[in-house]
Amino acid sequence: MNILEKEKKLSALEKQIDGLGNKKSVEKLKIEIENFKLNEMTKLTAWDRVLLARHQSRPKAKEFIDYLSPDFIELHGDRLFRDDPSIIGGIGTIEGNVFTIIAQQKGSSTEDNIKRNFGMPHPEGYRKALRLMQQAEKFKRPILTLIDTPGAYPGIGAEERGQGQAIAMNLMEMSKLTVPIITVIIGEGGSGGALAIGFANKMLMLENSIFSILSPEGYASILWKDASKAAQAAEVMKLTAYDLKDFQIIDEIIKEPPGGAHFDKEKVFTETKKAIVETYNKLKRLSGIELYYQRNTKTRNYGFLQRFNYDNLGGIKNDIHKDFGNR
Amino acid sequence: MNILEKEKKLSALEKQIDGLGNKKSVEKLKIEIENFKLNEMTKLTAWDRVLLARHQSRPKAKEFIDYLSPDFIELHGDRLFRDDPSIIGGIGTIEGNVFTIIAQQKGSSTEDNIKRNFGMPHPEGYRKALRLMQQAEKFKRPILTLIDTPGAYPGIGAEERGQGQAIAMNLMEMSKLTVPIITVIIGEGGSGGALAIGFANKMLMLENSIFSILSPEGYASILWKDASKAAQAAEVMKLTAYDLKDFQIIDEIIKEPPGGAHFDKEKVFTETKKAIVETYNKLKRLSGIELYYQRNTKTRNYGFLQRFNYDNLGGIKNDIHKDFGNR
Amino acid sequence: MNDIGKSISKRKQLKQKLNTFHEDRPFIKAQKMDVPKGLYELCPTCERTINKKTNIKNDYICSHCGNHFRMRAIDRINYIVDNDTFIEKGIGFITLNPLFQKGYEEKIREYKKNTHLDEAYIYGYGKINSKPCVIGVMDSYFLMGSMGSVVGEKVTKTFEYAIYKRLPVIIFCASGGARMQEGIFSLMQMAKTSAAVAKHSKMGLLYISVLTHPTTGGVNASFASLGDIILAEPNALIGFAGPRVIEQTIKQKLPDGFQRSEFLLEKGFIDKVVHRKDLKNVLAKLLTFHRGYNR
Amino acid sequence: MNDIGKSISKRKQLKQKLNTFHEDRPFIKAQKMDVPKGLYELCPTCERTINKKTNIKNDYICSHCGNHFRMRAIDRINYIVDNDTFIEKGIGFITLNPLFQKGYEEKIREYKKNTHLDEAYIYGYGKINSKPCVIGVMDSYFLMGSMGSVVGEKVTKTFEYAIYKRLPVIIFCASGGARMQEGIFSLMQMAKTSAAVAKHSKMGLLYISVLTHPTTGGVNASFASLGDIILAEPNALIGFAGPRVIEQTIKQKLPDGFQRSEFLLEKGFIDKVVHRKDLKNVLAKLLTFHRGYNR
Ligand SMILES: [Zn+2]
Ligand SMILES: [Zn+2]
Repeated sequence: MNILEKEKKLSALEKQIDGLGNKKSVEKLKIEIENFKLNEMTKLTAWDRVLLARHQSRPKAKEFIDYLSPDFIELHGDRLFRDDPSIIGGIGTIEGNVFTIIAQQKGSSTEDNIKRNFGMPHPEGYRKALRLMQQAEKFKRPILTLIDTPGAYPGIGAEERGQGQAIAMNLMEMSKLTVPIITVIIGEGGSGGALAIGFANKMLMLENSIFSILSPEGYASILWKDASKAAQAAEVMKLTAYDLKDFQIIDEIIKEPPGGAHFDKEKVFTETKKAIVETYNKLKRLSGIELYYQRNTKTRNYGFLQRFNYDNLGGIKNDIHKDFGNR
Repeated sequence: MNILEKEKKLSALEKQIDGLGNKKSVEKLKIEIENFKLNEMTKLTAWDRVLLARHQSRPKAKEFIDYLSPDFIELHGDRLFRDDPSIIGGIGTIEGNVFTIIAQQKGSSTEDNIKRNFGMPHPEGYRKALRLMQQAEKFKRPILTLIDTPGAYPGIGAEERGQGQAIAMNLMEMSKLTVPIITVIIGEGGSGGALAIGFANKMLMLENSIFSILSPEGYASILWKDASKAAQAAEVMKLTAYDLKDFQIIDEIIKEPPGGAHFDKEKVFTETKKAIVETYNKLKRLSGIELYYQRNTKTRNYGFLQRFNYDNLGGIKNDIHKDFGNR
Repeated sequence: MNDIGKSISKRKQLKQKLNTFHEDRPFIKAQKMDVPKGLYELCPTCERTINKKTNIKNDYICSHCGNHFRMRAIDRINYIVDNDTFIEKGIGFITLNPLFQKGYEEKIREYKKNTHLDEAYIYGYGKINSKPCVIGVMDSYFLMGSMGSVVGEKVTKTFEYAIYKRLPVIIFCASGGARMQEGIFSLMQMAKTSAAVAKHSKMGLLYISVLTHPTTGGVNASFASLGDIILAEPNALIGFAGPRVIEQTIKQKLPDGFQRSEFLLEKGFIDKVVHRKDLKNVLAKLLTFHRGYNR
Repeated sequence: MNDIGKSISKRKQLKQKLNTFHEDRPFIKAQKMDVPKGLYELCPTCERTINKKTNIKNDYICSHCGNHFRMRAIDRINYIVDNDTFIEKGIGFITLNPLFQKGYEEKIREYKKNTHLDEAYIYGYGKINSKPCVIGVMDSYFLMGSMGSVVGEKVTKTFEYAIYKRLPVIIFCASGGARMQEGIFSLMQMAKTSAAVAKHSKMGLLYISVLTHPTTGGVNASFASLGDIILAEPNALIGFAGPRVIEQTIKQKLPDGFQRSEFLLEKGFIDKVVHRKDLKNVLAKLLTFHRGYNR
């Protein structure tokens, strides 16, 4: 039973309450529900988290921004080609600190989803984000980015207008910034599309959000030639917040209520705000150059590999060379 | 008789030579031709110069580049939307000095003219120019720009993609550069389209090129509601090299042979090269910051206006205020 | 006073002069304009007749369709700047006639009388919801708000004054483009004003450009498009080439809404379209976001 | 040797070590590859049969249609770098299996044997027409030239070595994208390599990126697209999303030439499409244009 099925069972149980007249049996059912929530809906597989990260009712970036920064002013456009509605950008205060906020926005309805391209940015979205980040740099303003995207958009226009170049440019330019960059992955963190606004000093993740090189479906279909093995793929891909924390790819996990963020949005918003403010309070003590180095040092160390120490190898060196080919 | 009509007469006279058997009369006609050239084809009205600046046979930017920098490598694209063929950009050496060269290119044939959009850039052309100029800045390379355009392109795509913004951005960013920028107007220097690559330390002009806020036709039709008065407009607009030298808008005039540049291209190329190298040799003595200040000071002083010196006005001040309104 | 005393006093004077930076700074308050002649006018958008007095009271917004009428520079200042805070700067410029255009001087003189301005642009120090800034306003009633040498000079001085005072700049643009009558000098103002924006920006200072109907030509292709933040009033015509010239060139009619604020918002060139009623608050908020750094 | 002598010699050693920057720099010359098995192969463009030996002699360019075949990294180095000048850097990296993928280690071992490389990328010091530079080459025969931790690390070290030596970088890209088997670590190499380019660029040094068939995915969306100058071989597939994925998403066939070098040249993303025969000369010329400043 995956988490969505459990959610259905839960709501079925909750509906039963209405049908019961007996006070005692209501009481009993309520306890049963509570236990079900705590025991069943907290033990989540990686695939469960994938499902939650994509959940229709999961709070979207705009809701987060509304809570975090009630005075947020949205600013539009890349000043080059188009305003991309799948990325929201602007300025607002979070607990008195002015932030440049950039977020990937999935739609809240079918119509909105089409407008937002299901949260998949086009190159102009990345370029808008970059413009606003460079503006933040000019005004020495910290940057908050919220990630929620299935990934870059595999379409004609996106390729024609150079999405690869746009993502690369964002990564290069973000590496140069001297203001604090805080990233929170709030839902799906899909591939280069997510990373393009995620080159941060500190990367936080909601407990049931995911971050991966591609979708589990894509992974299964490429490596195993079978997209239906997505659930299996999710398990091996190490895409959950806990896995990524272990790998030191992310810095902090923001807890969610049992069943996922949509069960208590207010709580999730409060926790997220707390985590952002705490992180910012630590970062703001650093100078611009320290922030630059911190972000770059962290990134420099990404990787899982090994290297021979030649100085200690002595005679083995030659053997290795033989092994490695006829050089 | 305007210069084009004189040119026709000249070639008619030259054809007559073939028909003459008599050696003496050939000799006589040759002298007549020579006199016609020197006397008639050097006295040019402003409108004559407009016609020459637009002359079909006038050497185009590419021919200049081929002569100035035989090892020129053309580089393409704005890295955003499109490569604009109406602007050529690249790197090459001029007498051993590596230059970034940017030029507006009119077509040499009808087909080529359509490809080059008659030398009228789209926003992506200005953005390509800016990219290459910023690259020149990175590598501390001097910049040479050749201007030959009727102006910006009044079309849908050009407006949709923000040609106003693109021109403005070029002006702002060019003002910041710390490398020498030398501009040569080789034909038409039309409005913002020309200026967008012409914010230079030194501005040179071929003798029969023009530089103006809009075409004489446009001027006549806007101010006099009669486009046919273009020739008259040309006279009052002060668009010739000599007028602009008087106004200290340009720095130097490069002489052309009688009848215009197309009568002796080689000579024009040589003179142009000489002028560029001489100008560069002066500029290269300046440091980056000096170049920056020189360019900006020059620009700061553009304008033809007067201001009261209030300190010396005494009681007159109040009168003026009355004159100026009820403030 | 002895010689030494004189010398000290002279030096003091000199120092004071240097400090004031601008040769003059008369404290002149902008005043409410007179009601223009005629009681009624036609709204160009909904084509209904409107009482002019009502329209003025309604901040030049059509009560029927919400069309934003053009606003005179002085009205704009009264509308956007806190009462009694505006101090006009850089006055006393005189427009000359470099190309000896027949009738140009007379024209200018007439516009001066009719608009109570000495050119198509005024600027000064002022406060918006108590936030200090430098405010510049173009007046499209003055020769189409076209940019000649004086407008270019004053726009440049706007940024220079703001640099000196370390203040943000807000400019309300409204222009038909370049001042043809001043020829090449008008064109060169594009470079001059853009360079002024660059200098101001280099100091880390904020520049908000507000595009009102119409913002075209040389103004569009220079300082108007260079704001850190670019706002626009609804349905304002914004572009480099004028729509009529484009139609003549491409030989077809332009689609509805082409080159209008909302169109440019979609095309990525405008940060936000703001209704005139909200403008003051949005500007004040943006100024607050940029007062000093928060790290 | 007395104690003081020992100490000095130790310090000398230490200093030398610090100076050399990389822990190791074995001088290994790249060698011409063996002729692959089978005498003939099919040209994918013109579908004619070609003698492999002829093809190798012709620098892997189809003698019928000019199609540029993929080139092994070692062949590329032999082709582009002056004889006896290439010194490989940064060897000895070992690819690990962070996600415990079944069969991944075996796969890597096999590729190592077949390609004579230890990963899909090698780099080193070399000269092109006597101009010194740092050259990196991806090998698409090694697991599609995909970028995992080792490739990302070596690309990063390419730029670091070039910074240390104040040399330009030339990288020949050829990659199917990210190394799926290494999951998130592969993704993060995009940020890491892009940051390395930024550091190198900040020093005012030149980086030329040469895109060969195919350059897609994570490599396309990082260092491959960040060259000061971006060259491409003719008809190379270049893009972020693969054409098959796009076709599945938009449910229609892609036009001919989509995502090919010439297409991207027109779209403004490539500086120049260069035929393989001209590549060495163009690179040498560009290097000359950037050797020292001329002011
Ligand atoms: Zn109305
Ligand atoms: Zn073939």
